[in-house]
Amino acid sequence: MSAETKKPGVYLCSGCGIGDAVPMAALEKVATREYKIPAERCKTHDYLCGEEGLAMIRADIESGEVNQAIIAACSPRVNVDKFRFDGTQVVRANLREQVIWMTEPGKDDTEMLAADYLRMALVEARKVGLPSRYEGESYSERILVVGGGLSGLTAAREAATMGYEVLLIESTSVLGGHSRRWSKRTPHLPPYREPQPNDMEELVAAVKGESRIKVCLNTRVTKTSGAPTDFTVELTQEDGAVTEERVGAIIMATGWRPYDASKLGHLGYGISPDVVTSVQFEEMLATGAPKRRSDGNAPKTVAFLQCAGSRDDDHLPYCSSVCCSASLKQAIQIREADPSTSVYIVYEEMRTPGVAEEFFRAAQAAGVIFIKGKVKGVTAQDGLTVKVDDELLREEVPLAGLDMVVLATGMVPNAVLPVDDDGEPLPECDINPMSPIPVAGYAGEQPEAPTGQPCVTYKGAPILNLQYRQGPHVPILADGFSDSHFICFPYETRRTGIYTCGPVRRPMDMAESAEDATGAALKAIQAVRAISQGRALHPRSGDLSFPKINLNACTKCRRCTVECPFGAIDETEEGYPIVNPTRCRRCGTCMGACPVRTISFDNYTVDMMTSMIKAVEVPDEEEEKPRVLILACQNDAYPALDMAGIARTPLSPYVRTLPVRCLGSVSLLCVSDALSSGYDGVMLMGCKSGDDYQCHFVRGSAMAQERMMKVGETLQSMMLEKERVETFEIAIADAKNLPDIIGKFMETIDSVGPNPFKGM
Amino acid sequence: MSKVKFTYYPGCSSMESGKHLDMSVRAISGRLDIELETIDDWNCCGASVAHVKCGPLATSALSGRNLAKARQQGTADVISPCAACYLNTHGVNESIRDNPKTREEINEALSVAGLSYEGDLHVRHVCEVLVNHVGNERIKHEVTNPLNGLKVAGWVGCQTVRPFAGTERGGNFDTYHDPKFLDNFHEACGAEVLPFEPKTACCGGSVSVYSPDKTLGLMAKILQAAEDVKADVISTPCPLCQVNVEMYQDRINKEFGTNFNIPVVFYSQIMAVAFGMDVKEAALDKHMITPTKLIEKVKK
Amino acid sequence: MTKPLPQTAARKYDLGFAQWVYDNIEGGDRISLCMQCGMCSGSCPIGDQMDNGPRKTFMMIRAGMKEEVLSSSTIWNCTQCYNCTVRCPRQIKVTAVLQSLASVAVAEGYAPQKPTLKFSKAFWRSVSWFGKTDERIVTAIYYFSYGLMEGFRLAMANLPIASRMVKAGRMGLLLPHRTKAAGDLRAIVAEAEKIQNRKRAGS
Amino acid sequence: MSAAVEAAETGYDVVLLEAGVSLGGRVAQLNRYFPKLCHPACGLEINYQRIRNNPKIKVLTQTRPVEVSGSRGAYKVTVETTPRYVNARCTACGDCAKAATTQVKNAFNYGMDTVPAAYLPHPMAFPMRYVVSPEVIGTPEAEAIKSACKYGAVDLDEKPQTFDLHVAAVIWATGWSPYNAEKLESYGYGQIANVITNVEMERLAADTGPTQGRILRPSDGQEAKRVALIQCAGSRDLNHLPYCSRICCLASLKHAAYVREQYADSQVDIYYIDIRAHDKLESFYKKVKADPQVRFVKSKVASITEGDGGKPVLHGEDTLAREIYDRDYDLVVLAVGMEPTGGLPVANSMTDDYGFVVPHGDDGAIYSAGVASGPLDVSMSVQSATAAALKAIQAARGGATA
Repeated sequence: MSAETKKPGVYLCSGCGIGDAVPMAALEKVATREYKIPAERCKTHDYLCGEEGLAMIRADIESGEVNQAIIAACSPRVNVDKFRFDGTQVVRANLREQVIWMTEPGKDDTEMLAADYLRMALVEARKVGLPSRYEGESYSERILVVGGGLSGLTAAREAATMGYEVLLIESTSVLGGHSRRWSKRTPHLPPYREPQPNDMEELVAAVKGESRIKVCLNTRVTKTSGAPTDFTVELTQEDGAVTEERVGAIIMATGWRPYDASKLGHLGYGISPDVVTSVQFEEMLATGAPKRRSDGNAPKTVAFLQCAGSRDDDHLPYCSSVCCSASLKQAIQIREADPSTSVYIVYEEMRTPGVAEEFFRAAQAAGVIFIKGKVKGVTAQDGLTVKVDDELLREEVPLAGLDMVVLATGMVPNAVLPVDDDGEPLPECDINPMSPIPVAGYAGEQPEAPTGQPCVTYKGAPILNLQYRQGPHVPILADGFSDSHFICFPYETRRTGIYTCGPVRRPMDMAESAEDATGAALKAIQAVRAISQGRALHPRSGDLSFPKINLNACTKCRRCTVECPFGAIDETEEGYPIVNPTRCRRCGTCMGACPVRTISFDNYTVDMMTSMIKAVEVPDEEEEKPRVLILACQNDAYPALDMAGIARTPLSPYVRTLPVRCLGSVSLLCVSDALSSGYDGVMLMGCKSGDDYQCHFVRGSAMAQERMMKVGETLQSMMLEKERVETFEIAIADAKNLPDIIGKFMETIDSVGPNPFKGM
Repeated sequence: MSKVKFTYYPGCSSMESGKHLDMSVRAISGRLDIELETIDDWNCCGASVAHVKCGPLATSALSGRNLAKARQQGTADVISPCAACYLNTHGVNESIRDNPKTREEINEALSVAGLSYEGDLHVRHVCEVLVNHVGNERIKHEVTNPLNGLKVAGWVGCQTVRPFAGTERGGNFDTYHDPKFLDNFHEACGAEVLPFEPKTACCGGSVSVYSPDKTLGLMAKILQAAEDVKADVISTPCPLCQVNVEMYQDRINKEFGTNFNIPVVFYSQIMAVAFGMDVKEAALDKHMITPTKLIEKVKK
Repeated sequence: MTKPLPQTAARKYDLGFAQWVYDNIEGGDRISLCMQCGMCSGSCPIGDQMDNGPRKTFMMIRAGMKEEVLSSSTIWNCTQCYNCTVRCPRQIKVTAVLQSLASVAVAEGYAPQKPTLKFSKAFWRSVSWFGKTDERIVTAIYYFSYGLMEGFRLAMANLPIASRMVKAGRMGLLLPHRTKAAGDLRAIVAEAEKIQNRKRAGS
Repeated sequence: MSAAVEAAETGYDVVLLEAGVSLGGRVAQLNRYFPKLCHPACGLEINYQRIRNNPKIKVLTQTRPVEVSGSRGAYKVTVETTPRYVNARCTACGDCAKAATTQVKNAFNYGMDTVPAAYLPHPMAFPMRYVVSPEVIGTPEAEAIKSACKYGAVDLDEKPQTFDLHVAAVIWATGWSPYNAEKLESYGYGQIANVITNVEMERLAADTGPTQGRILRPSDGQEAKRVALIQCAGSRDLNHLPYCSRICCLASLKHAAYVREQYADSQVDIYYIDIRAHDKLESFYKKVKADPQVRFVKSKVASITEGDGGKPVLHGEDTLAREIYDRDYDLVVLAVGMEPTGGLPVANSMTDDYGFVVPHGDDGAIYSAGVASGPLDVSMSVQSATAAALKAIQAARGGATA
């Protein structure tokens, strides 16, 4: 829709007290006089969201008089459904929450604020385009599942049940992974008390019998190129044969491996063949009654040592979650097989969360003895002896005469392929889980920072070997797991169309892995469906716009390719950026990064933003009415401002807020344009950055902060004070703090004085 | 309401230290249409320490004999006003009923006296009967002498409610920590019910009898709480609680430098007075610390 | 059948004692469920006067510490308030367990000169003579069980109480009340003890 | 909400029933999440937007199912609505609230403060629509509220309605309620003012809560600097909730952080049986533990009494020190567990002994998600919701059962 064919209609709502606080006639004049909207297409209604008001708008649209509706009423966050007119572009001006609910009614300043928001909307309407969807050549809806363990098999079966073709890759010669070797599984069905039969054989059979699933054994993915709905994966078989397959989405279910027991010498591994890991013990249980490796006799006294390698700064800093239940299961099994066997579990914290508590009680009832304490050592004297500091008896006791010791070793995620040589690249964890918690202060001396490995890193080759500018690995977060960083969105991934599930994401048991895999299958299906319709995935679900680069103006600075948090932009051999629109999540970080504004979306451009900024009328210096621009993240800071309005929190009428997709999409030009057009200051409000970042586009606010560090030079060249531009981390819950934050900034602006560019 | 017969097990304390409980319970029961038929030639239930010397079976045999005698008199529910007696008798009754081995062994012992018992009686505490069978409305109905202005600290103690009050087999008549039945009784009698935090605090039970040094502090706390709320009387359903806290007050005063002189009475005595009975009927002359304020309320 | 109490174990965490307790003690079957939360010991009105308290006692049982358990003060100081029993999150009959352990301790000769035991013996004298507990006799026997002089001292200490009780009409000076068939009762109890001993011995 | 948006974004029509007045559930009442200490409002906003922008989701608040019949692919769900007394004409202008004179308990803040009888459930409420409290219906005040509305949105004659929905599959995502702390008699909740629950602590720490986010003693508004957090208040207890509620340990670690963030000289004691900081959440435990002003006491508190100055006094046994303690605090927070929402029209065969909905072993299309299915944290709940969404759309598609 070009500017010529646009027929904007302006609809002003005087309801909810807007008409009482602001002269509507003055607003109408802004539209009709300043922006030349024909008077018959500028209407005021006292209940615009009511049936009558909506009917009025609909009538204009149906008559063909209007094809773009500018609604100057409440916040764009509300009444979305009511102001939705199919095929008609809607632009909103927030006169309620962010004008009349936070400023004094009837004042000139209030009127000016309302008028400016209307101007911004009018300019937005003029500049905004109707996004046309990205059209690929063809879309593959086939789903690649990497890993043939419980998680992978479940994901494959669930996706196939939905009618999708699945390609299942397993690096070994059998399906079923670790789980298939379990003699029994921990209970996940009521009454949660007994070890349950292992139903892996059925799952394997179901997958084998499913015609939509193609299984490749002894196969690894050696290269992944392309983008969602059009990935090309290179598969290499054990014998070296290489094939290529096309898939639409990828589920990485590569599972876990037990922690290397040879590092657990302090727990006696290696001193006797009768000190075994829980995985080894499980294999014994699966093939019959456990036997001592030393003499083939059935053990009469067995001790399980929990947290063998887990929760240990020298080994795995995290809790492997499943080991407590796994040991309970094994202990119950031995007691059941031979009630005269003495079984001990030495633990520090018994972690049987949820209904697994029932299983803990079952093990206790079965006569397993629980000893809380730290293991001080394991020796091969008097049979085997475990020395424990029994914290509940408060004495050190030797647990002597043991026939077997089982080390409950932890889970190591297969987020990388373990390799022997040191030549492989070392992936870095993105998140330091030990970043400190905010504390008001200490009564005494400040303690040392908590110990612990800030980041676990594993040497290893990439699993998918992504041919992305951002590197071959699926990003690895805290503790070496390929997890989501978001509590609310466990499938929020940094590589669009690629989902991890099962223990590669977080230590989890069989039941949870199956559930997780089912969820991942849904996300993969969702991805191929949405992408083949040109729609964006979470969090801007449904967005049709995508970045377009005018290569004629490109300087090959590579900022867009480097900064794209999703690895959506690759480079040509000549160094030009190539956008993979189906990898893109539409945050606009590339647009914000580009120094020469060659990147734009149909409905979101630097030009649109700067034009909206400049649409604001900046009063002369003499009027002593400063203007501050707030660039507010659409998801947190902008709603926070709304919340302040809903709570009727008074805020300065001198601020003008422009919502942005993400602070990462803010070009430095927005800031310099604002200052050169007379704004006295610019506040950039984004989400929390750092290890506990909350930006759903990963580094949006961090990028903004970095860029604003550099804005100093620009300001200097403009002879402006650096205090005029500041970034803030604002959450929705900060609504209450906004008066204080904005008030302080206004004071700073007062103290540095008016912008000398005013009126120039 | 027509009269309902119960087989009554008074327990040993009714003979001496807890006479006034027995007397007042008998007095009020008549007015509440409860007929008490005492177990003929009853014996001790084993109380709280018997098992230590002779073990569980011999102890159980004591109650076994009582129950066997009671059963000979009919199928009426067996009730006891004494918490310890109730606990023992109830417990033994249940194990005879539910545990075939115990039933067999006890009957083997009983057979030497030509007795037998199969566990088909129901053993109840008098308070539970007052709550579930009689009800507060009925109690209120009998009040002819409302005890307006009498400040009562209701002290339930332990065994009247624990461990059975909150269970189906205990009649589900109240809770363990903050039961309401005793306050409700007092309220029905027109007395002023005081908030009393140690409502279910322990007086030391039988430990107080043989090692009071360990438990005087417990009793002192209970007395202090009663003094803090300015109680005219402490009222309890438990004979051991009553005797301990009444009898040790002098010694507590000596050890803790306090000056307690707080009468401890039974709820049944309060009811008796509220029902218009005299000092003798309410057995108010049986106290080491005279409950003056309660006696003042007696209808002249 | 019940097994005799096992010999003291040579090493910690020998399960012989624990298993015996689980099988032979009233409420013992749930001891293995103890999760060492401390609710019982914390709920005890005289918990601060117990050497181990019930919670640690349960751990000691599981650690096979027979000697220490049966000679501890914990099992003798239970006031039977049942707070622990009704609050135990694992529904262990704590009170019953402590009582039963005390009788085991007596039977096994671990309980010399314990006040509870003396009291219990005095109690049994009264019961077997008269069929009822006569508080005067129980008290007297109990006090004199400490020896003649000590008995006098203890009795004198309580003399004011006794005289006030007499005055209050709650302690008679006459002969004790008697269960008429006290002989029957003695026979029943004797028979029960016989059965008990048979059980203890038989395996 | 998660199950609904995931199914709808995969292209299926969803009816989302909510018994309360706003979407968002317990999460909307949380101040922050562990371990990131981020605000749930952020994810809530995203999900609200996903729903607003997706015409495939039909939201019905104050609506609960009373009967489910039929079979996989063809269920009839009979639902009942309760009146809000405010219809869709509401603009959320707030004039009705100004006309209300009665104050009613604020359910959003667990009754710790009050709101006018015409109120917005909370600032982020979805739908953004006022509610008239049933307490004032039939009074002149209600009429005044009605006439204050310029948009004819107040409808005092609204009646409960019953109607049927026809669906292919049902997902129970009915969540939980905090265990009734009054049942923990010896803890004195409801009698000792300064003994509160963990869910109340969330509101106390929240800016939109009764104290505007300051952690103050309910009895006198003094700063609560000595704070005890009591774990397993009801959970892991055969007399109450036999299962472990999973989230309470971590929520209490978070509460310790709330207190420590506000007061430099604060002391927080956490009374616990086992600290269940499972998987990667271990690091959160480590970080809180490193603060010398947060102490961990392995003890299930036996009882709480009220000491001088309204200070709650904890009694119990420190099991590692083998020590009986009586310690007083400014504020005690009971980490009460999660109890599944009861009264659902679900066959007994589909629930476990505790009331969690655990369908298994049949070929129906009834599923459960989140805490309705077991004690889960937020992340696991969303994970289970996503899985349930797939199972449900498989039924809608007419796919195989399994």
